[in-house]
Amino acid sequence: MQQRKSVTQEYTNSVLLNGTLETPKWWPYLVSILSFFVLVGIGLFFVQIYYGLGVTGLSRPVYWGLYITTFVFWVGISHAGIMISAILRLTQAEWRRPVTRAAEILTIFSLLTALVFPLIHAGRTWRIIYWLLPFDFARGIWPNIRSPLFMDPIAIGTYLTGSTLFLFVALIPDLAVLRDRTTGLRKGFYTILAMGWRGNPRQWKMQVVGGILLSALMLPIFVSVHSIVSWDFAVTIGVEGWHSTIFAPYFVIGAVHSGVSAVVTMMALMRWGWGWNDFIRPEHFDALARLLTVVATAWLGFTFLELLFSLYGLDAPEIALREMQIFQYPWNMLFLLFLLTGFIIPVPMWLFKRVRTNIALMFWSSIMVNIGMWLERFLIIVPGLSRKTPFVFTWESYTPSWFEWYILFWSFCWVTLLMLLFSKVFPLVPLFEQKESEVFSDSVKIGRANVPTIFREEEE
Amino acid sequence: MKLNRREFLTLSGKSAAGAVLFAACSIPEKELIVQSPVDMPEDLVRGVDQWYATNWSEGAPGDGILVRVMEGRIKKIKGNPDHPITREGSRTIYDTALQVHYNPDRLNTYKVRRSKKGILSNTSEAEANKLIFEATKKNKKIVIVTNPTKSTSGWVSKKFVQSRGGRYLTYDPLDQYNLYDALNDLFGSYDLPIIDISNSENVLSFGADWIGGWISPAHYSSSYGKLRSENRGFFAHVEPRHSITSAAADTWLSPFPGTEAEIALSIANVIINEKLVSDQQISDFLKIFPDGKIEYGYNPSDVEKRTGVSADKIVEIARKISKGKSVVFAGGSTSAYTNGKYNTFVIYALNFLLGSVGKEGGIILNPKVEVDYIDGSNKSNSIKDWQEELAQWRAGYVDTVIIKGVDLVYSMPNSLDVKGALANVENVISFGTSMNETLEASDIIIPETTFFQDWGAEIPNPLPGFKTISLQQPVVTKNSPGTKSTSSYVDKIIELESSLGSSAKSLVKKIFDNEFNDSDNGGSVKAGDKGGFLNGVQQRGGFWNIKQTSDQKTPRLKNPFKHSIENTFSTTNDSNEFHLIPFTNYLNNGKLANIPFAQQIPDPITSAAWQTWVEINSHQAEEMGIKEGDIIYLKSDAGEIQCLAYPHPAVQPNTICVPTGQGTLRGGRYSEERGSNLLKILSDKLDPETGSLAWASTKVSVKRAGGNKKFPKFEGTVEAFPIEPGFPILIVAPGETAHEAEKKNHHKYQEKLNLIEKDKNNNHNGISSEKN
Amino acid sequence: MVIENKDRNWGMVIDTDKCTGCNGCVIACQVENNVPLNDQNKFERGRVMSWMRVERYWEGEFPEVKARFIPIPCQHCANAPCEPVCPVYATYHNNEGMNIQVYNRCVGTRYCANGCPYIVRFFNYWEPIWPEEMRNHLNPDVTVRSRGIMEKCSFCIQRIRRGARKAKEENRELEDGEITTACQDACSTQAITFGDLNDPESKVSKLSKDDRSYTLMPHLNTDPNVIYLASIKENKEEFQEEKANSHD
Amino acid sequence: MKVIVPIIGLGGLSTIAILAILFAGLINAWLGQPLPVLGFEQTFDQPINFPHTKHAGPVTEGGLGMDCTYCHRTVENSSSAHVPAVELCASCHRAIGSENSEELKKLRESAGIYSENNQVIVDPKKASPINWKRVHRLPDHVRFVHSAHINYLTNNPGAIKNIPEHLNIYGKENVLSSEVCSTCHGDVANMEQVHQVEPLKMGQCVNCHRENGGPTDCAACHH
Repeated sequence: MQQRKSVTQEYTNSVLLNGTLETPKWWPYLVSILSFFVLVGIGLFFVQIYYGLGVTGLSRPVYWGLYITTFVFWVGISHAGIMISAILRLTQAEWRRPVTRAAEILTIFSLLTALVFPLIHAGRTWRIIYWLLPFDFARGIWPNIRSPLFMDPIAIGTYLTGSTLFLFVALIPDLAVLRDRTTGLRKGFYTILAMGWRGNPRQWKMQVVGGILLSALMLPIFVSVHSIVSWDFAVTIGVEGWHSTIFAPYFVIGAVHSGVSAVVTMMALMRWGWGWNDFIRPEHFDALARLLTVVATAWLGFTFLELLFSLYGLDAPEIALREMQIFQYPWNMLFLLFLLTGFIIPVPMWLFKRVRTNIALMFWSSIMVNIGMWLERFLIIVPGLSRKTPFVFTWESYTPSWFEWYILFWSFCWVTLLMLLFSKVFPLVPLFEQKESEVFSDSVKIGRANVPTIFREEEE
Repeated sequence: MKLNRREFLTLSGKSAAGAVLFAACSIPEKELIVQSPVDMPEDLVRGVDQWYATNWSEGAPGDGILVRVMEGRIKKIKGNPDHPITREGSRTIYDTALQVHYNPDRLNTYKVRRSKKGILSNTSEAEANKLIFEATKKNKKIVIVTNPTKSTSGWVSKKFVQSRGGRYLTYDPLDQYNLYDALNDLFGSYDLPIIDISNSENVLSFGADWIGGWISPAHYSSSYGKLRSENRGFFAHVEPRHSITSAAADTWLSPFPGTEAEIALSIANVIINEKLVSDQQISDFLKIFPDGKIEYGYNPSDVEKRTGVSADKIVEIARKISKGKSVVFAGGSTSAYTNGKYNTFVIYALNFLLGSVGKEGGIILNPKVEVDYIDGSNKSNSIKDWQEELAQWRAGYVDTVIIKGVDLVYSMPNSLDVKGALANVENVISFGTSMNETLEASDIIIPETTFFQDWGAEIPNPLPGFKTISLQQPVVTKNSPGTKSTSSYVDKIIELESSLGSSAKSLVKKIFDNEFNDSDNGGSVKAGDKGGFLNGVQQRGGFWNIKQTSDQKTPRLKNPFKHSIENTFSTTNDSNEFHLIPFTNYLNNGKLANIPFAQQIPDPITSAAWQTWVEINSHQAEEMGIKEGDIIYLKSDAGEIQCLAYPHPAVQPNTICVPTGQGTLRGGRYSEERGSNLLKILSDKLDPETGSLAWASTKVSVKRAGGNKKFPKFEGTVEAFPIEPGFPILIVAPGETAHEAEKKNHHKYQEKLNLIEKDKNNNHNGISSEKN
Repeated sequence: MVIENKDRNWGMVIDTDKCTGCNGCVIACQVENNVPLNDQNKFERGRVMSWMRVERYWEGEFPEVKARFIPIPCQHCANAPCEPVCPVYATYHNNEGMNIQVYNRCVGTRYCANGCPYIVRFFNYWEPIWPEEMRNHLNPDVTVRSRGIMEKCSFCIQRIRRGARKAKEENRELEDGEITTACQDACSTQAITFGDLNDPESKVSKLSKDDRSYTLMPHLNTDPNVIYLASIKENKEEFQEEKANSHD
Repeated sequence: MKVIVPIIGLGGLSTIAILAILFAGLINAWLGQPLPVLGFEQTFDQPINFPHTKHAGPVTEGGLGMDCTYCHRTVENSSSAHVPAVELCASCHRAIGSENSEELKKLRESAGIYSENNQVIVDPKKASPINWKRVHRLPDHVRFVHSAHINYLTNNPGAIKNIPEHLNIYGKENVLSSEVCSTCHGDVANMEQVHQVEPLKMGQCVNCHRENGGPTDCAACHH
């Protein structure tokens, strides 16, 4: 079913390692520009620490704003890795092969970024040890395990550890390839990381089994991470629009929606940046878009369910909040934009194969989804806070300051920079998976056409 | 490192504060410097607080306050529950005095202007003293100007000008001149009577924001608390502005400005026609009026047309106040129209109709208190006096003017041109704790001590019905942290004229020594000797004798009015003309404008702070296209200012209310370039009877300047919705429990919510009837 | 020991019928508890900090209009929604019925502020600015909070500690009414009463059983220790009419 | 080779992990008991080298055996112990003590005492305070009250720690206020230069409160 040009192993090696063993012309420029932006962002963070959170646009009662929105957004993006890698690996979806590595590192880097945001958000970042580390010998006070904010770092930390292991296991064969093609210090580095990979059948078996086991282990974590993030909101009885029981699955499906879209964006960039046209092919976009269509529709269902649940109670403040969120300026504009970009524009587009296989269109539609998904989080967090209780002396609206916008921009720069640096050290597309699929593939003559096929040994 | 005592105190202050400031981190930014002081004053024990009883003569005259002193610094102020004026009451601005004392912009150097056109420059105390001594020699013509006060400083001022053959004047912006005058006609005394609200059953007040800021808010607001206890008394308030007094009233009537007397007469009319009170009282009342009757045309329905107040309400109030102990009084804007005195007179006269003069729960006349070494006047000089006085200054007939406690340049209307007058006076000597416009226009500036550092005694105004002397004593030393080289006004004047005594402390001592000699039974302090007596007075914050009450039995009842007087407004010849009702808020007519604590207390009604705003009716604002925060120009015949609009529902159409106090040009970081000075655009209309400024008789035109600023207010900006009707302020009817009221509200609320359900029910009638 | 073993339950009763909205409590609280100055920027940005706030509500249309006031301090809920969400236990309930905020523990996640339905928690967006001179009037009994932490009404815990210590040193029980909060001291009309709700004889527990008593947002089941007494509608006749209407 | 490479890899990783844990432990230990670095010096050269040994030391060892509360007067009824005023020192040292002692000269200078024509004159105007350096310091978010602690310890001598040898308070029901200071301050009477002997960190406070049934409510000290 998948049309492809047959490629030799040598060709695979030479092309897919072009980012690692050679340096693309644009790479140094882009990395330096991004480094500059990232350093400015870090500097601004210290400015914020020095002066206090007054530099943001937050007020009373809108205590959470862009930072938490972005935190949830990046946790959402992180669901890409597991969705693509683990689920597709377990279901043996063949088209996953070039996608997995990118998805996994996107998971890791977006998680790293997400973890930074609560620190940026906290009023006293330097006291974070009270929060993140459950050790306190001097005072005899432990963190509050009832608090979802305490569960957050634990869930994300577990997810991060698991994802890193998962990535590492999948990297080992490729590291051996690199080890054999480098010299000097670099060789030493790859030698240590490759852990003596020789490619013998026992090692292959262990690698495959390890990968599958980790995939299976990661699935519950994948569900729990965003559920816990959703509890950050769901447990607060004081905020209308937050305390919904449907939040956990709603957040998870939303995360998958945004994560898979982010993978599409990244694949398009990889194809354009490194010229891996033979490996990242339109049919992969096609497959991802089909998956997205399903996920997006499920997500839309949850969106309406959430609305429905909140309105069903006929709770006046809740109704008033929804009224504001959907009909009042400027929230109505944001809500419209959110629906348009999150579903109404991209999903009908994906119904057409010509769109699905058009990489530019897929790129833009996936970006659109992520704008929508970011807005979704924003629309959950901010209107609820600005219209929280019936006290008239407390209601303030919220306009993010340029400071917060920059930190948001910084996070994108930071993730991109990490990816580019990663690409210089490790291959972004798994070589061994590519070769494996090459080995499995053949063409079967059906009628007059030669149809490419995958042969796989039956499981015993 | 050698330190003298003063530097030590400053230093230890720094270190303590430094350590306090970095509190949130476990490592203090600076090591606490442990000083071992040279000697050990008793109030310098660390961690032990002392409460001293004293009195804030300028900010809250007459109120007894308690000051908490810790480590030689002032920490907190509260009302003195022992003091007969304050009782359990308090004034919102008490705590702002801390920042009068610890103001970063406080004056601490003598300044002098060497030639009339020169600039002010710092100088030494010795040089300044020499110059002052020169300027106040025996042959000089001297005028002293202070805020209205009846205290030792008033006595000193008066005696000093007497010794030099000069004059002593007082000035107060938004004064109550007409009130004193009218009361003098009625009761034969310039001493204000006290209104016994706490024992009253029905209270009707006109114009005076007596809970917020009129004359003695600490006393009256505590009385309000008692009025609202057990036998909840009825309270109606008539004022064009919705002040907190209006908000507290059971019935608020908003008349057209200047028509308050008509409402009072209409109420009288109802009472007389329906014969609700005894004939004796009616004839007492009618005696006041020419021909023994009030003019015709005061039946409520006629009055409704002229005043905008509903006739039903007038009748209702008339019936209510004619039963039980009632009191009627007026002040504030009511007595500040061109017919202000007439208004005030007529309204107070109602008390004769109700028979509540000199009775519990009515108006209680105060005794005339004559105390040696305490003098002065609570009644400020009228604008007419001032016009004459300033003419003298301008003509150069005055050599030296000494100004204390009042910012003349800031607070006098444009028409008087004080600045020009001051320029023609050879020596202008000003006392002040921080810079202001008058000090800026002076030749010699003397940094003044605050009341925390000085001795004094004062007679409260009004007295609580018996003789009372409030004591002011130093609670921190002259050179305590936060102040440098300041001098007390009284001491300085005594320095210039040694025949007055030796120091403020000696004067106060003499006052209370005399009291000890005369003290009979009923005095608040009992002691065996003078020393013990003064100690007792210092502990209690004053001396009072509940037996020394007024012996005045027959009121004077002098009526200067032959016929009713109408208010006349200034005009701007503009179609968009509004009545302007100025009011005093926490800034105390600009006196506290450089106090951040005072600036940032949200105004109760608008919740605005830090700005000059215009309260305008929300419907009218909508018609005119004015939104909250719009910059608007107010233009009167005397000038123009810029303010921010705040539309709210409780303003009478065609009336705007603007607070005073902002727009002080000098005064430091907290007040400069902030808001506008309303006092400057007040028209120079006078009450022809008394010659006092009719400060509520100005009309202004309102024009949008274009442009909108974020309105600095505490209130939220997002539109509110209620969870339930009656939330969060539950209102119950007398006798109803909160639970019942909640249930009732809930019922209403459900009805509202079930609207959707009801629509459904209308379509399926069968189901709905079953449900119900 | 500073605290007596006796379990107290500090509570406050606020009579909205007596409240005039004069803001005396607001400023008294600010001075007592070293609450930072609110400059104009804080008003414009909606970041005003006042542990006690007086809310004003409009009722009706001109001329039958009325401003009603209600002072709102921290409600010290027995079942406080702010407590379980704090990741570091910077806010918790103590055995005196108070909701405590520990400044040195707080990391500033502002989660508690989201949890609080009464919005009585305040965040220090900036380092508080106290000019050198004004530091002199800071209350040494109360920590001056730095930027980045939450703060709120503490029921003037420093006064409770001071009073309890004094009673202990004098070897006697704390008397009812001996400890007053700053807002209570500043209230001219005696609308605020403070005391031990566990002591059936105390003034505050008697008032809390008044017919007019209610708590804010009972539907959230927060069980506040601040109890309000309802305002009284003056017009009896009107009320009776309404009552008659509501029963059909 | 097959075996060595993974061993090196894993070994490196675990070494890093162990080092990280050790480092974290070190940080925690430092926070728990600050070492005398970074401004945590536990003793200082005072402006006047005041010998506690001479004043408060037991008579048997050549001291005067003065009671702590003679100078630290407010310790029993105030939150702070109070450093004595110069006038208190001067009240004795106007006459007592060698005329040539360097330290006493400094003291007399501070107190405004000088001799003129063989007459001792005290001039308060020339007096100036002494800037002692603080040795025992608590962070400012802690409200430590001396009086309450003295009160408890004098009635419960069992809770006193670091009891100096020369004090015989075992088995007593009530002790003097000056006999309980050692719990936090050590045996000051035998220190040539006063130094901090206890960490005085929160852990110590909390432990002691737990042992003695003191309040462990955060708001007991932090408000």
